[in-house]
Amino acid sequence: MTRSVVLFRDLLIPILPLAAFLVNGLFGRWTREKAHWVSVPAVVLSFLLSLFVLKDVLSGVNTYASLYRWITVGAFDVSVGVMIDPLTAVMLIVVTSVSSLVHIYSIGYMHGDKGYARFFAYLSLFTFSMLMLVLSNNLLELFVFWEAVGLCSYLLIGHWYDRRSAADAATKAFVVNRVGDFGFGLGLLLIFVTLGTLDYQAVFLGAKAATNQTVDLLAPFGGKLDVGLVTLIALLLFAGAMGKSAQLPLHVWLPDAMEGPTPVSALIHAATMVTAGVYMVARMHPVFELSPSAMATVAVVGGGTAIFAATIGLVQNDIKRVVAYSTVSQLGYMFLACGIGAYGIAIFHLMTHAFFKGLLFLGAGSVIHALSGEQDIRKMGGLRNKIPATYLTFLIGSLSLAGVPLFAGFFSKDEILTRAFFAGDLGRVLWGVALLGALLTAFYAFRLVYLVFHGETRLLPDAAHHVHESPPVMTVPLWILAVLAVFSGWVGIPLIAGGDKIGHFLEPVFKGVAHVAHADIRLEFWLIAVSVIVALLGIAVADMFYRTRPAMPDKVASAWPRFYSLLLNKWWFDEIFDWAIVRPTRRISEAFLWKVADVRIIDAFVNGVGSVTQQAAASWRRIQTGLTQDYAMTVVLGLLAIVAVWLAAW
Amino acid sequence: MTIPLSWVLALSAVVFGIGVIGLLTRRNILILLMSLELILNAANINLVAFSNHLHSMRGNVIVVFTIAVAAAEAAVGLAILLALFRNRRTVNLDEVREMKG
Amino acid sequence: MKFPILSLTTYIPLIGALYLLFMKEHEGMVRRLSLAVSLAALALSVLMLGHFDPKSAGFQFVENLEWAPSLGISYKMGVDGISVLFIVLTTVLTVLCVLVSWTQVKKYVREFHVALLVIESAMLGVFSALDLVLFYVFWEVMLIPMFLMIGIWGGPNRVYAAVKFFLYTLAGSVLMLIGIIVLYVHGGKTFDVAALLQVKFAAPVQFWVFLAFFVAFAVKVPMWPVHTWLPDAHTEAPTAGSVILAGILIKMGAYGFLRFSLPMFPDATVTFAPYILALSLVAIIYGALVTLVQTDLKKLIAYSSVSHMGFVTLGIFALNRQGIEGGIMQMVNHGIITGALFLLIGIIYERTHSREISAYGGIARSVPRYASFFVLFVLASLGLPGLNGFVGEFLVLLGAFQRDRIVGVLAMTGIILAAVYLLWMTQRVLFQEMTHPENEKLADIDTREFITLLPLAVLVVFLGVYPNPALSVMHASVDQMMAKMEAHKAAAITWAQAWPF
Amino acid sequence: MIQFNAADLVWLLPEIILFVTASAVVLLSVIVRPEARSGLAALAVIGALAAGWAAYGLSDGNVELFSRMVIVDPFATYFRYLFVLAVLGGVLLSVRTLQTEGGNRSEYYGLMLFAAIGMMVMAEAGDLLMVYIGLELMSLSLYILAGFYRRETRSNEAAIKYFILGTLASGIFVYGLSLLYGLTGTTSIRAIGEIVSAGGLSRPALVLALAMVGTAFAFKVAAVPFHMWTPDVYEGAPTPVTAFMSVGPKAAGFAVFLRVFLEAFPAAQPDWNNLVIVLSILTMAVGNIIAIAQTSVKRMLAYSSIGHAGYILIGLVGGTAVGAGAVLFYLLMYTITNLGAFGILVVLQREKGRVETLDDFAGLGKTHPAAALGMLIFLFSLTGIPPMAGFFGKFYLFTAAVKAGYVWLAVLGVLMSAVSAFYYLRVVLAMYMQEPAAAGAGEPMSQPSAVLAVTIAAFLTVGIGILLNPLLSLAAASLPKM
Repeated sequence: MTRSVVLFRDLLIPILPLAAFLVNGLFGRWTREKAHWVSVPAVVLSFLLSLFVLKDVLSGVNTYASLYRWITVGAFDVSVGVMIDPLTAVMLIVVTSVSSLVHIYSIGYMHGDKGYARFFAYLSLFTFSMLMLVLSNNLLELFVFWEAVGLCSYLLIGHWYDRRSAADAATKAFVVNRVGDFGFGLGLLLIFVTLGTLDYQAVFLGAKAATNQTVDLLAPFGGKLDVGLVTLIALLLFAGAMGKSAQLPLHVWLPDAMEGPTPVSALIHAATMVTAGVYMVARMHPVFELSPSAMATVAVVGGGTAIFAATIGLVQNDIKRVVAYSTVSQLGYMFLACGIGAYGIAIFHLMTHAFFKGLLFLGAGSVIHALSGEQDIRKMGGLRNKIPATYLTFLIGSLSLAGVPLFAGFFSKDEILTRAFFAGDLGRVLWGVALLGALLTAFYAFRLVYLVFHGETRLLPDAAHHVHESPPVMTVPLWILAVLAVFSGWVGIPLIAGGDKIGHFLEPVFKGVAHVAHADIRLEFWLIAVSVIVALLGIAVADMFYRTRPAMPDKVASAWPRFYSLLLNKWWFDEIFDWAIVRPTRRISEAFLWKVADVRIIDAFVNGVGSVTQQAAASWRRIQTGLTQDYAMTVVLGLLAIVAVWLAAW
Repeated sequence: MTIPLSWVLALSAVVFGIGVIGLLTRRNILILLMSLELILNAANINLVAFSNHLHSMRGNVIVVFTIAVAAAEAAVGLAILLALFRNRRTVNLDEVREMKG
Repeated sequence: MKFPILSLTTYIPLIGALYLLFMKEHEGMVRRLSLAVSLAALALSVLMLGHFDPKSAGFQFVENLEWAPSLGISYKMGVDGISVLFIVLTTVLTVLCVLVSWTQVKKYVREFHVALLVIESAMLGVFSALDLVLFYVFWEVMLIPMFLMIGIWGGPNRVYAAVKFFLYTLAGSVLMLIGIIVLYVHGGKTFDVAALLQVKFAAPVQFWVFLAFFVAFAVKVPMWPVHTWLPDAHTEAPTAGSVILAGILIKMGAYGFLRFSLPMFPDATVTFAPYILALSLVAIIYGALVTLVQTDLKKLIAYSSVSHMGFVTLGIFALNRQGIEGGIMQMVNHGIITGALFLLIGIIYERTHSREISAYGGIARSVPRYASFFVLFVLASLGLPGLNGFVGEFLVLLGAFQRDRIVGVLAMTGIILAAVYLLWMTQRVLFQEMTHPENEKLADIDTREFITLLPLAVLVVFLGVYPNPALSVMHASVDQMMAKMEAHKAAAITWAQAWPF
Repeated sequence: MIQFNAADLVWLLPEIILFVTASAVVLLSVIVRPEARSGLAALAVIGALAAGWAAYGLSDGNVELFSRMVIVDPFATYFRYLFVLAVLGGVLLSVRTLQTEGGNRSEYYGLMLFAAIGMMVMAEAGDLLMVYIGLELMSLSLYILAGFYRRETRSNEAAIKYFILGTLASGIFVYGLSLLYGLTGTTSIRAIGEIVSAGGLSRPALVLALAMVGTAFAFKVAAVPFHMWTPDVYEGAPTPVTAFMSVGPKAAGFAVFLRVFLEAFPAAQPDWNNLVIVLSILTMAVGNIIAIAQTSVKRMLAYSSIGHAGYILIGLVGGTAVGAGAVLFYLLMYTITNLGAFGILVVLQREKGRVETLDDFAGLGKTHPAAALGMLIFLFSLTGIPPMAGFFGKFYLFTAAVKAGYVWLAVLGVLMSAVSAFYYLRVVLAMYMQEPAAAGAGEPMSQPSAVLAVTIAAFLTVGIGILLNPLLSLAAASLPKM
């Protein structure tokens, strides 16, 4: 097929969901219950087309085209374009596949919801924005769709807008994303100002040339703090990634985002949108490569977030929030991989994570659906035989999350651990942290499984007999995801069947990356063994805590009460932010800026001028006594004054 | 013996002074009218003195005009005073202060 | 263009107003006639835009008649890349104002439409006048009808707001009158803008006349700290008044900077640029913070205008192509968005007669179409990429960042604050629980209101997705101005130069 | 000696026509029955128009009569037009009000015409004596007109105050005249100018004499410190008389100022220039600020006319030709607008009560929209807001000031007009933004002639922009020979 037909086919991928959004959005009143007949086919078709793209990319055909000039002002010339290379292909597959499954799942989950058409419209809009984000060929276009997905997450979190908590969560999500975008925007400006362009290739070349340039941060304040230009750019871009991918400290919005419907959590807050940050870091790896300190920061923040989120995940009692914190933690792992230069592995983990985390969320959704809205795991239990399909798929997902061998999670997470081990002494520290994280992950994964599915039911009697298995429209996607949660890992098996296929597939994209030499097979084998043992240990402890001796968790909790409450309250981050930022700004602007500055100072001055003249008028008016002789007096005195003044011979 | 010019000017200045002070201090409007006349006549003295001093008739011509004008003013002044008196039953200027401020 | 399109566009509303004034009072006819006249003006302005040649930098459609040669005053009209967009914006918003006032204005309908049309004429005149006196006449003519509009058809505290608006603007602009006269005296005894643009004014003249113009324009923009008239005027003005005020009137100040201050006084501009940038930053952040805590919807949007206009002046005085074109785009976009927001508030006010945010809550359920428009314009206002708010804002930030990094960083915080106050307001109005049961029965927007909002929605999306046609209109003129600035190698004026005595 | 030949009398045709008409009116008023007396008003109007036409006929004249006692030049012609306009306005506004208020003695119109003659004489005077005669003729007629409502105490009070202070001023003038005569031996303005500029005269005596001479005009123009009479007299006098009084004498005063100080004393200009600046600032300040405290619109307009005298004085500063042109042009704008403003007060007069205070204006926009619109136009013209006439007047004045190098004075003038907006606005507020007073005091009387005068004034005020050029060039052309 000719070039333009291929391009048109590639463009169809994002356009179809856009068309679905327009149909459902504008004519939502008519499509109403049948809205899914518009958006599901669109996204499934996009998935098929992205398979074609994968075939093209496999045969080495990358495309790079610009569609139309968006903004041209003097030297600033940005156009909307498309770029497809192996990284894009992988992302396309992941996004379209998970999105299709979530669309199908939503038919069942959102059945009977009064905003049904609106929900599917926003899902299609999200899919369009995410696809364009992945397809864009310059940084500004990336930024545009970066904020577009932020918008969709705002709309979808706030889907049940009449609930105060959902509306709050939506606003919080958008604002925290905007804080991240503040950094991202500044990065864009800095890039354009110093390198003169925003196009990927040109930026990479420009960055290579500008490695020695430094930026004096404290110049305007007279101080002297030279920071490498490229490092500064990398850090600013990473700030954006931190906001979008909910890394410490900008993670606060993701757990609250669970207020949205579960399919949304699965699609946006597990599989696709939150991984946009990882994609961006991977895409901009040439810039990150040039600045070791930036790489170190990414790795440390990733590692920190991984362990931090895992600790909170241990004690959460809301099924969705446990999975949410696990997402934050896994994202930490991906950034850790990027930080140590293993971008391919990070993308591999991103893919596998998308599948098994999507599965866990949809599974949790199915549980909630079964218990008609109940989300607190302390009120669940013993659902094993009541909803067997959900149980089995959820179990597969948990195994994959915990990193049990043969499941997808194991391969990708294990690869990250081994690469970390060989990445210098910082790598070794991070390896230790990651290992501890893996232990905690395994623990909370199975804590969930045991509390929800095993043991005797803590359900209220009438709720108990209502429990019913989800309809096939929900369980089929679960099964598909379960399959993917297992076999997607095999793509990356390092040793057998010609080495890790995804690594080779992504090789051309990350060719510039310094390749870490593998010491020797024996050491590597030991590393794999250690991570397997850690995973099994985690499961065993969870089994001991929650199945064999149920009293154990309370005893442990009461042993370190303050530590337990610390974790339960998410290390008080929300409260700190509220106390440090939200409340003071409101108090300052309310009490000082508005009431005092605006009203009491400026307006007082303005009204003051008015009243001063009025007082002058009132006092001067009294000179006019009404007595003719006073007037005559002023005439005479006036004359004398004039003569005197005139004589003073100016 | 001719009276030096300066003396006549002094006289006119004194008459002018009396007129102005009379105007400013006295309450009775009639007296005020008289003081106004005094002011005008002070000017006439001056004019005649200068006209004689400069040996030109211009000064005297002006005096004729001023006297005519003075007469007219007196008539108008008294008419207004009459109207005021008919309404207010007073000629005291201090009571005429309805409008002020 | 054969016939004098600019004068025609400017005076059609005036003629319509005069005819309305002397026509016998019949409400239906008055509204229809007013709509017809404003539509005619719109058609003419679009026709002119069609014939506008973006390549040529100089003034187009120039009309030049002698008005008072003994004083060097000529009746000169013309338009260039900088002002053409504002003319179209004026006519568009005025048509929408007529539409929105269809049911809202009940008393003195005739006088209302007369005032509205006279204001339109004045605004069109300001943007197309090329003679300083003519510019000043139109600048001041707008004061009287606007004062009456706020004072008569306004809200509860309208009298104070009207007087404050009148005196504030008058005090500012009278100094400009003196500036104009000093220019006349030092610029070769003429008020013709084109001629004055060629004159190289001495340092003291530039310094002081720039200040005189600055006072008038700063009050109009409004720049911090002379902005306190805006919240009062906006809250008390009727919907149409607020739309005109926010949409166009405050743009005349910034337009003045572009038309007069920058080209005529390059040295003074360079001298004062840092201070104005500082003031703009304060306006952005101060405006945003104060907006955060407003409880009155209209006052909230008014203070947000102070913040958004801070971006405009920031862009203009960044003194580079991106900044200036960003500033102009931000003006046009802000006019569309804030105009739409005020239309929305007017529509809901017509139903609930309350502007307090607390009176609302969860109304998205009862008025879904209204809610979707509301969200669209709020997103455009907070600068969501893909909608028109972003284009102007990003270019301004780019320009500011190029000029001074710290200024860029501080201004960038504006986008966070904008998101905070706008989304927080949207949440308290549209989402959350339905606190007031009577909001249950709110009627959604009818076709007339839909027609009023639709063009603005289309513009918001179109200018966001494909802004280049609008940007290309101003390239030539802005490049010419920038070239002139660079050629002049503007140097800052020291105090000694400014005060030679 | 003063040469006199009858042929020269033709140049004084306008004054003669007015004189004849005035005398006829006064005489006929005794004979004619009271009801038909308003017919005499028509006669007065015709006389005034005839005089105007005659002045137009002689407009190209530039001749000095009776050895420079009287100068009929474009300057004088311009003022002739102005005074005809003023007297027309005065007469038209008074037709109906006289019948109801103070008894219909028609010598009222005669007095107005005599006052007009006096003003014309002042404008044409080349000699201080002629100035004095014109001044007295005008003043005396106005003293009587001010007290025309004999039964009203306020009118009496106005008359007596005006009389006493006016006569004091002219007394000082005559005394100054005598001193000047003593010093220079002549009363011809140009001759005095030459002698003074030749120098050699004792400075204190000269300054005293000139100051005394200047007092009368400063008094008539109501410049501070001689302004005290204006508020009380304007408020007390019948409104049509106030209208006439606020325009005519002020213009005449400035005419003499221009004639004496620009034509005769160009050399001495730096001397009295600073004095004029001080006077101008004081007058603007006093006029505009005290007006804010007023509750009666009529009294407020009185203070506003003081303020306008301050603005006009700015034109005199620097003694430039442009300044003089600006003064002339501004006087025309001021005359039209002030006649209109007071005219509105007359038009709104009801059988029983007069409309004067701010509360009377409440809700006028609703009850009498046309009158309210008229008042709005006049008030904004007085403020100096375009497109009204006042703006162009002030604009010309401030241009003159800036050209003369007094930028700061122009700035002050501009700020003062901004302050003036405060009290003009209050009237507009009352009219449009307040509810009408509960007891509507009945419909105003139908006054066709007054309404006609006000409508013409309104159209002129708004439409001045169109015929701006002819008026500007007329003002610039009719300057006194520098």
